[in-house]
Amino acid sequence: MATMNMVHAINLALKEEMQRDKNVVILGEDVGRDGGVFRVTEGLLDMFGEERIMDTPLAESGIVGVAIGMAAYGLKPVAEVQFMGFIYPAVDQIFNHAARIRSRSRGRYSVPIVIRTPYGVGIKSPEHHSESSEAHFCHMPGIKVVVPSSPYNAKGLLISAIRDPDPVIFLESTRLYRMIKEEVPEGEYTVPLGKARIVQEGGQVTVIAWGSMLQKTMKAVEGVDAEVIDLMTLNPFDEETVYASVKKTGRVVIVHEAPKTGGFGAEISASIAEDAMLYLKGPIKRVTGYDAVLPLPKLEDYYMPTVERILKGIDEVMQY
Amino acid sequence: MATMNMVHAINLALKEEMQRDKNVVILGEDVGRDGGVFRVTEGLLDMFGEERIMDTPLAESGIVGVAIGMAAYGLKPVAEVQFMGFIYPAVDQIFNHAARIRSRSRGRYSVPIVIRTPYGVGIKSPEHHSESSEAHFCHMPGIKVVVPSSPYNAKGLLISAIRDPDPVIFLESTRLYRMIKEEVPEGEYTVPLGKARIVQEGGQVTVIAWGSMLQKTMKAVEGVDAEVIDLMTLNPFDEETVYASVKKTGRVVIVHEAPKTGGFGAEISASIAEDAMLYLKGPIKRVTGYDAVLPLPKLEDYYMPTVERILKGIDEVMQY
Amino acid sequence: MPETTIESCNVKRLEILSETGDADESMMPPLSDSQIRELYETLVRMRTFDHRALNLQREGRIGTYASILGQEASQLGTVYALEKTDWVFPSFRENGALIGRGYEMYMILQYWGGDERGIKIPEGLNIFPISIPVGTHILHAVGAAIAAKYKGDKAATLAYFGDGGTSEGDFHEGMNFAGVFKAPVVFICQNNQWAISVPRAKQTAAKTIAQKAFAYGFEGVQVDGNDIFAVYKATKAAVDKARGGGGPTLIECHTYRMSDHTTADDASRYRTKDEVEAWKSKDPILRLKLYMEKKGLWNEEYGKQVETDATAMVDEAVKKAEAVERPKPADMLTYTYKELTPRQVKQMRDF
Amino acid sequence: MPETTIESCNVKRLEILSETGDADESMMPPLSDSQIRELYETLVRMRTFDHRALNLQREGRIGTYASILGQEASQLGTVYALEKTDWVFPSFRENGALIGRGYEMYMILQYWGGDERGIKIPEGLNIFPISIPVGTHILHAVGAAIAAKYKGDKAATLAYFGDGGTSEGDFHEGMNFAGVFKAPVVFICQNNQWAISVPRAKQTAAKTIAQKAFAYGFEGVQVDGNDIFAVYKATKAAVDKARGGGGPTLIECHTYRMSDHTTADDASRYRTKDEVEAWKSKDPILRLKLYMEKKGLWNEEYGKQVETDATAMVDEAVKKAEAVERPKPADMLTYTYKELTPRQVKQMRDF
Ligand SMILES: Cc1ncc(C[n+]2csc(CCOP(=O)(O)OP(=O)(O)O)c2C)c(N)n1
Ligand SMILES: Cc1ncc(C[n+]2csc(CCOP(=O)(O)OP(=O)(O)O)c2C)c(N)n1
Ligand SMILES: [Mg+2]
Ligand SMILES: [Mg+2]
Repeated sequence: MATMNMVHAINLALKEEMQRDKNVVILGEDVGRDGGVFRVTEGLLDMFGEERIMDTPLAESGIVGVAIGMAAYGLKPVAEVQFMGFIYPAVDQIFNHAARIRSRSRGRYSVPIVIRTPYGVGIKSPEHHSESSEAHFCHMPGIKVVVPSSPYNAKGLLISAIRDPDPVIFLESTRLYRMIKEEVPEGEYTVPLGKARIVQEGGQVTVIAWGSMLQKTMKAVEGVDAEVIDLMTLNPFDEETVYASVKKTGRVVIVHEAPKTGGFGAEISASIAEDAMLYLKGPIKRVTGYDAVLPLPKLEDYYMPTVERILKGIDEVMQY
Repeated sequence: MATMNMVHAINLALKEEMQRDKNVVILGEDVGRDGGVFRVTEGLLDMFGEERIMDTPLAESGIVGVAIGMAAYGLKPVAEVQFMGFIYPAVDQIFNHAARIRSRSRGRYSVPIVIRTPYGVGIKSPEHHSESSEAHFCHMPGIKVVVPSSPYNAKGLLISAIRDPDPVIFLESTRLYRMIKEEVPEGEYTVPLGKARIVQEGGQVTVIAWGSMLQKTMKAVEGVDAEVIDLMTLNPFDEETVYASVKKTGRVVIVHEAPKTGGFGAEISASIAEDAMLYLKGPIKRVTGYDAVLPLPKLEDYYMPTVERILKGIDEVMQY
Repeated sequence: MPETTIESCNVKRLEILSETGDADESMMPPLSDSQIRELYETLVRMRTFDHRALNLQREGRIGTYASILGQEASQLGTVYALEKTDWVFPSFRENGALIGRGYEMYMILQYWGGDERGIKIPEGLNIFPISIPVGTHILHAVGAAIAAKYKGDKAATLAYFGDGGTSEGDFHEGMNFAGVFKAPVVFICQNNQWAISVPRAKQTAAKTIAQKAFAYGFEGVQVDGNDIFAVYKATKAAVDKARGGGGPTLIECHTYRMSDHTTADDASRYRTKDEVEAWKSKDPILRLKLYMEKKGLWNEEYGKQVETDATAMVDEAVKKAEAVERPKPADMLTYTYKELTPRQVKQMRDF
Repeated sequence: MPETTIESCNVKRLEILSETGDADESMMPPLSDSQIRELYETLVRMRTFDHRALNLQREGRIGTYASILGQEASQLGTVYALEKTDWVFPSFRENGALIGRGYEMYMILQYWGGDERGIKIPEGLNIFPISIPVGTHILHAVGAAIAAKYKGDKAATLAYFGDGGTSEGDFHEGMNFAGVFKAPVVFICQNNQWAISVPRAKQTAAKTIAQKAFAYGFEGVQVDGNDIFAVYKATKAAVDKARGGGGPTLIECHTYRMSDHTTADDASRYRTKDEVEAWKSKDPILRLKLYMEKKGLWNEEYGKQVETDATAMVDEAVKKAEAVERPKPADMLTYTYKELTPRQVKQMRDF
């Protein structure tokens, strides 16, 4: 078992799945010779050739739309959108087609694609390179949304996503890409979609996070009797695990990078307020990005939830 | 004062604003000679000519992107997207540009556009003609979202939206277009953005709705001591009015057409669970569309919240 | 060499069958008499279906419907050139192409009646579900073509769209991907001169739609879309080229939408009667009939029989469509995903 | 007439100044000696700036930066043809165009240093903020052009984008709107042969970018983008035409990205040294220098002085950029809307 970072774990998942199933193909901007701007697809062109690792023209709607056609024909395309800030031109294809073709054709066709895209603050790049817009995709029935927070889970979740019969948005935190190293087995294992992970058990407060925010959350809960849930799949999210924890602790803090208003934290909070309200001791707190256009690098660290802000959120709910 | 339906009220608002300010122009598919597929822009071409009522090529990103450029140059474009199901190609322009140009240029440029689009179930048309995707636009800082529920408010809100210095998404329920007639004054009046309206005062339960769902909500609350709030502006929404009502009633039902998961009901619920939790007597209930691809006309009436489902939701929260 | 010409392009238009029913025999595609009869009979069936669908809508028995009147030759001429292995990616106005491809008419009515089971395409019929958002499915046809090539299948894909559809970004991205990947796809633009109320000249300043292919490095051709021989011939050449590895082609079928945009539209608001009248003499079925008459392939009796048969088939389809039981409300939740989510399971309990 | 040619197009390429510094005098635009000197001095300043920015990035003093090395003539030749009333819509690689347009160098550094106040364009300077999402701002240039026309202003707008940018749907929609509305806009494609690691030939199967204009019914021309006279002449003609009501033009500046895509990129992964070497002799500044030398407008001393002056100006800009105080965290919330929302007011309390 080797120790590796998330970039390598994702690369390994892609490589193994391509070896296993020749219907798996990759397409996107710079995924070939360049190996992707984050090197996630490095080495794959040499192993699998241009027919399976397709450098495409610079057109996100095109990439996703073409992937949909390939999938309907029987392939399993893994499309890369270079940054989440550039996924919007593909929203029409994702919402109006990828999400619906199974339903529209009453099961005759399906769209088993994976759309991988780096997200979140992390690389000190210009505007649009730091977005976290997961919530939009969670509000589209027919789409699954997955966000790993560590190399081990990244590999296992990506394999599940590739094998999943439905379209999956797979978000990779640029900040985590090379931050954490972890033991990652070679060869096949999967982490199931739709299941959350209890990273730390605790009794006083439930802290829910995903992807890039998990590390900061873990730092914030040091010395706190907190149960930390890594959601991993946002849509459909693991209500059962969340409610069970709320039942135990009675207090909830939700942490995400995206702006507060309409973020996915709202859905989790509202679900709890609807289905698990009676277990609650006090308000549900969301610690999130601000309702602002994401600033350029000089201010981006102030935009993201900090360990201090998470801790403050925990303190607030602990007052009840 | 004349009695008119929402189509006429909106038409009147457009006409009066265009007369008042020659920087107001209209662009979109079939808005000219045809007067729009719902006749909302009927007669305007003859009054204002082709330079101000522009039939465009069939391209939504183009319509919004061009409107942004016009706005930055000093005009006040009112763009029409023919149906909300076709707004997705324009999401990139809305999220990555309309929402950000003021911030990006630190106030040097702004984008005072209005994007009008018919939404919701209502006209027995094929797929994509019945979407309610307001929640996406509420999760984009820089964008305002307005949804009138009656002719009077439609006119007053649209005038406010046109004069607003920021980009506004203005949603018009196709089901309401010709359903309700109401007294609507000729001439200038505005209904302010960001303010909700208490349609009915009550003490036992707060029911929050907007646009197409208001009528059904009003039917459902007949004989119930319910306070009904018509949100009118979803982003930024009127927290103050909502919280004041929750304080009074302690019970909340939120009604919307869009799918439940990640709908804007989640944000309202989560805001209450965060800021007004202590007033609550029981769970917050959302009565919404299902987490499903919107069905074709044969099933669409089952998709939308019905009066019965709203009533059931009220009954549920009244148990606490 | 201060200013030099570095590339050039000529846009061609193909016509074989004149309005009077005379064909340029040197250009005629190899079609047997029975094939020509089959074409005629299918065209009549398509028109009969279309007429009936409009009536059903008026009677409130189906929902909004998009007529194909005037475009029958563009639709049949294109699908008729296909092999069984080829694929059709239709927009909302391809009822004729569907019929020509062997799709059950009753299912088309079921779809326009508001029941998605009407586009559950039977296995073995290579058709993609109707796409409503204009231009978007062009990319799917390109993707499927790339997949077919990757799998080594001898198959071409056909993407249908209108003149309005050429303005969408997805048209551009699809054409460009097709050129770059030399995808075995044929783009069929039914330029029917109108996109709802917007005339062709306001849709694009290009003189022809065909010339747009030049921007993507492959061939575009305009055909008289009311001339079924020209449509067939151009399509056959294009799909053969595609399957043979020659890459994509754009075919502009120059035709006319004789009816309103859909039953929700009133074309008299924005176009003149004269314009519509002028196209009547170019009718694609009339033209084929005159040709066949000259060839001794058509007489009154045959003509009547063809119409009677078509009516009977359409009657049958209407009956069948109306006998289908209503979908169950819970059906709306199935097929969102392969399996219901836990939340959907709860939502199902409402029904 | 079975198959007829109904439209045709020739794509031209314009070159005036050769690699050896010889100009075709019959084609020369009317530029005075002092204008030519101004061009040269600005080019050198642009290159000096670019070089310094790369160093600043390496030292961690600014963030990711996109070099303009090799593209200076395409950038200066285009803005130099503008009137003050005209508008520039830049992408991320127009640092040179900004400098040529009179934008403060220190603000450009401030922007790449991660501070949006660096693109708060001063009143009176008709420049739009840098657009990062490829191709998207093309539509804004078209919209502004339509607005200018509506207002009766004598102004043209210039949209800058790369070869990669031509693949986006927004390029297509922008070009098409421009054609239909005869908008006074000039599209400047800096075809620098690469879009990050994707070579031009994989971006589109069209032989030239210029020919894409034909799809929209207006003129496209290729110019040698390293030839500042050709770039200037073509742009001048196009903006004059635009302002005169003649509609849009697409200009393909055929050039080369001599550097990595950005400081985050390593071009040696995907292209050969030989290819880069081959372009060195085509350098736009070298070429102008040779020309000026032959004309007696350049000697060693002058050359040195120009470099010294450029360095001093860039030094000054760096100093000024680094003296700007950091933005305040709360700044991120202002300018989201004209006025803070109630929720933002609460969020402001965090700072
Ligand atoms: C993306 C999108 N925008 C708008 C519409 C509404 N709409 C339906 S058909 C149509 C016009 C289509 O014109 P054209 O492409 O020429 O096809 P035709 O109707 O003439 O067959 C419009 C605007 C749509 N279906 N999809
Ligand atoms: C919509 C969008 N997709 C992807 C990117 C990432 N990206 C930045 S520059 C670039 C390549 C641009 O190539 P080209 O248009 O030729 O311009 P050049 O960099 O050569 O100047 C890419 C893919 C982006 N900025 N925007
Ligand atoms: Mg048409
Ligand atoms: Mg380039």
